[in-house]
Amino acid sequence: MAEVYISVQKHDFDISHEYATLREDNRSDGAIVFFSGLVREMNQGSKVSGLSLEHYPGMTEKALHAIVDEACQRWPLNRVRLIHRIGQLAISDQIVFVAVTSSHREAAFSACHFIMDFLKSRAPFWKKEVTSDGERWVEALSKDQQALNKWQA
Amino acid sequence: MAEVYISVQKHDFDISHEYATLREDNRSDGAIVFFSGLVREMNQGSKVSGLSLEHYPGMTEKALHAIVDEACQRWPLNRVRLIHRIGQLAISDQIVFVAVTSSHREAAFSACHFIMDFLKSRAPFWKKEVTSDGERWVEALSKDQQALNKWQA
Amino acid sequence: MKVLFFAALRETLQHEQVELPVALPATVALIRAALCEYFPQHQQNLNAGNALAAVNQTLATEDSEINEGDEVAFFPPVTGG
Amino acid sequence: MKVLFFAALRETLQHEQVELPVALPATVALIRAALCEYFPQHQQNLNAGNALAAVNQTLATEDSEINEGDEVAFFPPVTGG
Repeated sequence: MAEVYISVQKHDFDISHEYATLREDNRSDGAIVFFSGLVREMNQGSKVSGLSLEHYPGMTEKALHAIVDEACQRWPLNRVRLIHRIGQLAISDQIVFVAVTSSHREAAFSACHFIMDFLKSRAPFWKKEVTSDGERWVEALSKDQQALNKWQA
Repeated sequence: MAEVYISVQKHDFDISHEYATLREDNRSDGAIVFFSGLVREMNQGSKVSGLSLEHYPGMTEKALHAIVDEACQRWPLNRVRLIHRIGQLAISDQIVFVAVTSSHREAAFSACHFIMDFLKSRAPFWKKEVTSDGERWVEALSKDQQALNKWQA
Repeated sequence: MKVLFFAALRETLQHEQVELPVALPATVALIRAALCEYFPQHQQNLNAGNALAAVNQTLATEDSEINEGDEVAFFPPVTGG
Repeated sequence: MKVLFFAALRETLQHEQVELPVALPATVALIRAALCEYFPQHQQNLNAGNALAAVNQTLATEDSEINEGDEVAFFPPVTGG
């Protein structure tokens, strides 16, 4: 079974610590793939000055564990680390981090991508942006829903 | 045009420095995907105690630039960093690092995966492993050649 | 029974939760219909395209069953990551 | 003309490079045939499945042309990454 770490947190995270944890005492993994999501200044046509992230406590952790478990069943993963922030964030801030290790790169690439695609459409987080026109809830995109199609068995 | 950094080097690299460089003064990228390749203890059925990496100086850099240029033409990337080590390496050592940034995650995942797949089959590096049975050159795998098929237009 | 709301839907309905008079067992579709009756001016925000439902903190479909003690929530399509 | 060798092929042939008497322009296929004549005991290691060719530091195909001054190299399938 893969070693899995999942955290939903207000505070920032340090990817060098995460990376060190993935490598520590690890003689069997040849591949680490990681995704990091950052707050962009331009989104859906407006200049953003910051955002706040709301979630559904309890369900969030449950949904993330279900997504990671599914990835672990599909690919031979050894370690998975997933961190998602909530609360107030500024431009360029880190929002989300997903890292997986595996013996081989194909599994690591596919699993990391799979986890992010499902997180985007299945984990109960909502972004509210502060723009020059005031606050607005970010619209869900149909392309995020379509991104799931590539993972159908 | 993407900012591209490519290095073929004997010395180790620090992914937290690489990550900081990808994020520095970057207000437009929402996605960073990175791949890190490590020396595994078990490979092709034998226990490995270390390896040496030979390359074709001049051609290596040219091949890596061509692969990254192709990725930049296929996807809207903003920053690409690629480091490949040569010389003597021990178990768990970092061999290769590929990181790309883009506004959106699909481009970043695809481009990072593409670069690694082509590097595996097109960049002139050769690994020689030290095993309990002595030294041996690593065999090229047909699956690495087949991995290129998914990128055909 | 109690229904929770999150994010834009909570703000639109101006309720974090509501107590609905629904006979159990019910389905998500039945609860959705009851919500549309309770908030007649917000039926569009409550239809299946605009509001997802979760039962016991798991995404549910329209025919998912709801029993006594289940936690039920409605919220807009998610936008994390 | 000069041909360079790398990795396992260099060790098998016990040469880092060799000077071949080939009329130019030639093709990769012609040079490969000349190498097989020069190293008759290593023809298997030199065939197209076991040795890639590069012309001017770019992977070449069997009909790639080689002219005066071009850098030509043969080596095994690559195993980096």
